[in-house]
Amino acid sequence: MEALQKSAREALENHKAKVIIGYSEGSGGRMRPIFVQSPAEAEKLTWNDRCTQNLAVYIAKPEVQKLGKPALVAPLPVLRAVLQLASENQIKEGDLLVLALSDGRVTELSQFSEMEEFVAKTPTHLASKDQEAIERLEKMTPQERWQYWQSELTRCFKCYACRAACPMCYCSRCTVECNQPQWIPVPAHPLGNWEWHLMRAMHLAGRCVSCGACGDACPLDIPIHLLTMKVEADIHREFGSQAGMKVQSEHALSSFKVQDKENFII
Amino acid sequence: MSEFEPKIVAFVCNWCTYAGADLTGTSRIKYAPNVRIVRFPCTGRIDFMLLLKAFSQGADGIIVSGCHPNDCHYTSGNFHARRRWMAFRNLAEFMGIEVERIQFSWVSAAEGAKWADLVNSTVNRVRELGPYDAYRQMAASSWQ
Amino acid sequence: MARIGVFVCHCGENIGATVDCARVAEACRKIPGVAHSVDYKYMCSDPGQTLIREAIAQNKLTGVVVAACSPRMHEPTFRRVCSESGLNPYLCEMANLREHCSWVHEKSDVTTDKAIDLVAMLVEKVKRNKPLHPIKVPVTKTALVLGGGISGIQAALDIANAGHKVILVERDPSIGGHMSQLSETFPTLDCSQCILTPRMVEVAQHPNITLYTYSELESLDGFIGNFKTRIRKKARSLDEKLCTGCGLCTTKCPNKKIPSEFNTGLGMRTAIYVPFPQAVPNKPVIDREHCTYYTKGRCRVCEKVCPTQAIRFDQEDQIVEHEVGAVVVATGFTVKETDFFPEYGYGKYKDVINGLQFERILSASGPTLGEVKRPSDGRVPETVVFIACAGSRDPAKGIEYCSKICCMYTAKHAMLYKHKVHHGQAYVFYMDIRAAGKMYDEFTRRAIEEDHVQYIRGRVSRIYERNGKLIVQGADTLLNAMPVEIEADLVVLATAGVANEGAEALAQKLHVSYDSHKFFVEAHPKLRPVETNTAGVFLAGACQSPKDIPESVGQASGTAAKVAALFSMDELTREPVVAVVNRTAPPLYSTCVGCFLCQSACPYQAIEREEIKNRNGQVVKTIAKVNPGLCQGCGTCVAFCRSKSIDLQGYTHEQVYAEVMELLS
Amino acid sequence: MQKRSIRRAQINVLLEKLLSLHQVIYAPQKLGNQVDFAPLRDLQDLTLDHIQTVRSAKAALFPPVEELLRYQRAGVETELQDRDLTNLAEQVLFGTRPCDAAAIAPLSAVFTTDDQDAIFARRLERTTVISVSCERSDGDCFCTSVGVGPGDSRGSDLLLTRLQDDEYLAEILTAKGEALLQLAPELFGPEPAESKEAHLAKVQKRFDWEALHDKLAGAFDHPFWLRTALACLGCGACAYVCPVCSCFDIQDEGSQKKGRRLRSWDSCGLALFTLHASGHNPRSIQSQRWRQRMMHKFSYMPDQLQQLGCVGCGRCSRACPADMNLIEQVENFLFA
Amino acid sequence: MKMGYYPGCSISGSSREYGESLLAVLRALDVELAEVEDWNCCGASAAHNLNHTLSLALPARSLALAEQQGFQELLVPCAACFSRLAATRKALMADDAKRRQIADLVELPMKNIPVSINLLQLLQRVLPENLKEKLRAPFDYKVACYYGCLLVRPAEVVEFDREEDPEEMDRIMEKIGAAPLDWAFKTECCGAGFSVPRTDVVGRLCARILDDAVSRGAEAVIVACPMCHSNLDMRRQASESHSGKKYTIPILYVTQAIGLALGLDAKQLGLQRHIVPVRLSAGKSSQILENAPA
Repeated sequence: MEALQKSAREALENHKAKVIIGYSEGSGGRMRPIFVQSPAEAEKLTWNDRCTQNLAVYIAKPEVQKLGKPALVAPLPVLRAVLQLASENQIKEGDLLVLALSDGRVTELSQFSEMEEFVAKTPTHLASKDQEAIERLEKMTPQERWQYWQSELTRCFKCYACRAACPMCYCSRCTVECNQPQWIPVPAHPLGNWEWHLMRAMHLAGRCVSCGACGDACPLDIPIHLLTMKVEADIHREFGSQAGMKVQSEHALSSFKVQDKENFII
Repeated sequence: MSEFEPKIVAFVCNWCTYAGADLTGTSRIKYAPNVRIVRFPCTGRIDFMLLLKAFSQGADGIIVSGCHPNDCHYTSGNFHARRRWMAFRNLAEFMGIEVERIQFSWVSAAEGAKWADLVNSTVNRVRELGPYDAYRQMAASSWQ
Repeated sequence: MARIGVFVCHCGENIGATVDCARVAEACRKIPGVAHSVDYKYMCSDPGQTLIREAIAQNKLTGVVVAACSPRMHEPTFRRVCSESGLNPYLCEMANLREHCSWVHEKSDVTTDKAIDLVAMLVEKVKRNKPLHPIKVPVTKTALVLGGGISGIQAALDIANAGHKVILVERDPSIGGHMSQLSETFPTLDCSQCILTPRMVEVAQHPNITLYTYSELESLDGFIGNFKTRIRKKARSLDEKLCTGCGLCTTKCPNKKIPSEFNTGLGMRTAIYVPFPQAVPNKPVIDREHCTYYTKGRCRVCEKVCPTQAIRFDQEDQIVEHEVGAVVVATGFTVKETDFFPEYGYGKYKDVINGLQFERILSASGPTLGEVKRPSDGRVPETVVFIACAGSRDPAKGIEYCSKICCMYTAKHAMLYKHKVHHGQAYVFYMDIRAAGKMYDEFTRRAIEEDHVQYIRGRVSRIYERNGKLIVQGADTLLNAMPVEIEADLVVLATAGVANEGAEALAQKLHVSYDSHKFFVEAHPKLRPVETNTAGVFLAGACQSPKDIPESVGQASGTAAKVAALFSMDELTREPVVAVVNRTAPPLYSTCVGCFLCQSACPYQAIEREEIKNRNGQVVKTIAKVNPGLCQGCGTCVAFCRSKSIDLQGYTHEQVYAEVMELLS
Repeated sequence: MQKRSIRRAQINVLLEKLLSLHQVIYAPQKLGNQVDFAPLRDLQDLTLDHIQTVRSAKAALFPPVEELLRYQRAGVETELQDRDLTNLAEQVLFGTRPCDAAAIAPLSAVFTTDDQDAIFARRLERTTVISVSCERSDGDCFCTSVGVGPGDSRGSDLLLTRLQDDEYLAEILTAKGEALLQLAPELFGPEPAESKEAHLAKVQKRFDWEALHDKLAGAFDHPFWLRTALACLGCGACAYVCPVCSCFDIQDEGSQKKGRRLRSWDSCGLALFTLHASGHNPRSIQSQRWRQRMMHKFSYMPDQLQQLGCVGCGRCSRACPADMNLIEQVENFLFA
Repeated sequence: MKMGYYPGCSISGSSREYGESLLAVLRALDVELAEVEDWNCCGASAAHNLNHTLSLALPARSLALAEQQGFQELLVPCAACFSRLAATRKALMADDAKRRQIADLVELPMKNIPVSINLLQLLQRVLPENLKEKLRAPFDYKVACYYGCLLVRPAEVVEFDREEDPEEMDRIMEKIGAAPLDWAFKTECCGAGFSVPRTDVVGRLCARILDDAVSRGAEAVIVACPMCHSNLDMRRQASESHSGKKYTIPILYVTQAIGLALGLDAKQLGLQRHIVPVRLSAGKSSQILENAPA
């Protein structure tokens, strides 16, 4: 904690960053993203297991951009999101600084290559509860899975907190907002919810850094993060690529190998 | 009550499967009339959302077909499509969609007979599976 | 409000006998937006076309659906009809009632219902069609010809003689190809070199032809009329301008035991070599793999003896770039080696050779100077067995096709052998004698009847060596599959003609399709035999499938005519089925967020970056932009774009969405 | 108004009776780790041991998706069919907190001022509200700051307040409440001696809403908004859990053959909400949308509808993925 | 995990010496085998001519038993049995419906059918790199390796070695110090099942094989198939009466040759059971190797 505050203070004092985007203790036991602009405020920064928001989501926000060069307090998923955003041309080298967190240590990273090295040596497996949840669903019969997701997704009221919390959902126009044609029904009825969540997962295929922020953001506790995590895990298994590991990487779905598996095609 | 006749929508590429289906016609090979072909330039153009739309509109089965690997008129559209299908199919399966109602295939312009077989086998399989009531009910419940 | 016209064609009985066309027309009349719907016997006939023209004028139609045969057949016809009637041709679509409906289903209400669905679907599409205008692109009037065999030579000469520039690229040190290796040619038995060499010289001297030998295609980008090509000139290790072709170096080179490629390994060459005496250009190359200087670091004899100091050991590969408007692919073929045949000894018997090797044995300039001697011991073979269809037409060997040239050259081989070894006995094992061609059948008859070559209809199951003889075991199917065993001195396998090494990689560089045997695929087997599916890339000769000389030359000239026709225009028009990135009002400018993941999905490198600047000239956004000249309209980017910011003209989101929704509503 | 008592077990009997009359009962139930309103099928599922449900009960009056009309093509004509209001079920909202019940007034004001929304009005007419006073509160509750209280009876037809272990005070507040009593008078006991005040949650007053209202009037261009909305992600979670938020979108669904018009929830927090067809967005950044939310609730609604747009339930604070706590926001604003 | 062992009927009868030598050699090489319990006839030579389903069901039962007994691989030394078992596995693994049908028929579940390997495949794997060091004496003879028709064919089933001119047995012979010959009849037909009904045919075919081997100087023909052995050894008289020549060349199983080189006892290797006497012993050039165990 002190190390984090110290790094943040130094970054501001040495003008390496204008704002530190980090976590602070919020209300009701919740964590709150904060935007530290003066060294004195750095003492509010903290870091614990409850910090589930993916702070990379703020990079694209115009108001935040106006504050100047940010330094992101970055547990692994945030760091991976940064790299994935870079690979999708959303940020450039030098646009931001990262205060990477691991094992209670804080590492200041400014070059993408440093971030790549950092990510490469940190394990990227899913949280065991998510892994178990996916496996439990995989073991179900298709009918049970259908029932499960029907009952979960029917509850959705389409507040789009999942989209808002996801650093990779940075489109200026989401498909759900296209109305010529209206691909996805706008109302939160079963079909509209189903198509929205399926589409969201597909659009994150090969791009999801598996941070779980979408599921945590859901006010109704719908485990939608399992969808994107599952797609991402499948892609990793089938095609070998993983989102948010390298800036110069071929995106899983816009590249291919001639020998890709095709056992489902006759 | 008449026997269930599945509705099948086929999304096919222009250069191989559409032409292959043309050859089926030229060869006068008969197949089940349950299928409706939607023509695309390339399997690479086929949006997975269209598959969902087809199910939501009451399709009981879907065929997606294009050029064999390395035969794509556009060199690699089918390779991209193949990855997209793989991801889509896995996700759909994970969400409990009856993926056996979706048949992915490669049918070349020379495979008129394969096209007929593909349609017939898909129609037969979907006929055995019965109407896709689960999906239809979801769509219908959105209309209450 | 749309005013769509529906025109249902009976195609005589073809559609009319199975589909109730009147009911289709009637049903379509009820579709909202359909202003006119009729059926007619033959829509593609003159009266049928007139019917459409009049309806467009009278009903002020805004779109047309012709429900007839496959659009792959008559779409151009009906689009032209619309165009002549003042309707943009891209406002016309075809519903495929023949190939996809009447021909594949029985006559029934269900079939007619399907026909109605197919038309209704296209009506919904055409309502959303937008007028499109062909794209015009300029033409660079220089042709790139790949391959300096007879096909490439012919194509290059024809194009050059039509007044256009040609760049001819040959992988080997000399042009000439397989034809330069042949002895005599069927059916006239004139000497191959004698008729080829003048053409080779003509190429070298033609003012319109730039010749790159010992060179390979590095890359080809761009599109018809506007290709950019990079050619790798492999290092010859000598200064071609200084070299006079005196040949002193090749005689002095101490490394003389390298199997000669030109002589199919039956003769030897030096490390610095000219592949054959009539080579064009007549300038040697150093084979760095075998040259003592390159392998051991000393020698340099050639450098010492060269009177013009032309040797350049430190020469490096050079990349030259050219802009060309058309590409002729004439990279030829190769034949299977004898080691491909387990039953014939996996290549372990020296006296089992392939046809090309026998050509060299027969050739006056070959390793035996035209005397028929067998490779193992140089004896004149008394009994020679020729096996046709070695590999060809053999699904078990993975080669189902007929290699086409073998029947003729086998007859020639047997005939020439008999001419040279009068007392010798020639046997030919064959499956069928395929001698279709001018004077071809007469030729094979002559071999049988005048030269007494013994033809045995059957296959050879095994060859083994015994006491210096090759025991050829086979069966004569005309004698009730009676086993035949011949003690031969030499066996010549007419091995299958197969695609050249590297054909696959080349096809990928050129973006042309290839079949399962790696032969390049023409745009249409009958109607567009010299074009490929990549506009501006044409095929000549055996790279498409095995061909004999007359056919290769004919196709090469056909290709040249296509290129000349292309070059007769200063600009050409292209189908406007291309992708477009949307533009919206500020402050968004486009819904594209510039992730550029579409860039790697595009097979044509057609997606560029466009910087959007505000009035002060500051870059506010970088978005994707499709180069319509490069885009071929596959739409892979379209399905890939998450924000639906790219659309494909002719297959827009709105169009395909409407088709699907209509189909099931 | 009359006061009676009722025992916990008798409440269940009353609900059973209502269920047997085919009334739909929306009641708090445990769903996973959350407590939320849902149609009650089994009394076992019912829970009253919670501070606040995730969502408010407004969906019972203003559903997330509501069909307004249908159309069908007949020949060349198109037939329109208005929503059939005769088959809307009689429904009971049970277990609403006093703040939820208090929210019905501002919600109604939106739908019934000037023009009557027929569907909303009919739903309201067929709804009976049985609230349960709050015994506990948490740090997110601030009803007392906006003029509501943990035992407030506004908007309820019947208000239950727990006195002893299983004894409740039942305040019969309206004719609908009276009807409930008449449905099963035997279930109710006499008025208890004890008053409810001692049993209500103590909710600290955190701010003065009138001061807030007054300060907002001149605060449209205040730099505060930009600063405090930095963390706002721009989702609609706060609006969708809010008992008062009533913004909606109108969507047509269907083909040229048949279709329908739907009203569905929308939120001023979403960028699309104010996006013009031209591409211009008058609220181009999130702070403007956040300001709109505050302004609408605490300034525009009181001014135009004479209703405060907030009842202090604290749901928005609990639901916000970025922990934009409303009390803190207001306090900071008043301090700024 | 021990390797499964499917002996087949020949090894239990007419070719006992094959089984004996096999077990002796493998024991010497520390390779353990476990016989599949309750195995049955593979149906070779007859079943697939009569009834396709039967021809699959017969081997399938033994394979299913092997699967049930936990084997993942089976050594099938008889080339004919090997061919049937391998072909059955291939057919059933490629066709789910067929597999279900046959499973119903044999009343045993089949999911992951064990892979059958022939003797050459096993030896390729288990002969140690330093085999030469373990030899008591080199088997220093000129040998003609005779593979017969089924050991490496059909190629798509066996997927091992070159189908027309196989080499693995030759390599094994080299390892024990023999000099394998290049000869013409490695995979030529020996007459196989005609051994009994048409000895004249077998005689004619075997004579050709023996002729070629002898004329190239072979001192022994090496086989890995009981049928090949029977025809070349037991039907020697028929061969001789066909060609009018005398052949003294002995026919040895691969395992017998290896056994001799390893210094195993002739009796252990069943050499006494041959019709054509075997008068060979390892180390004829009297190089008994010092490093070898006695």
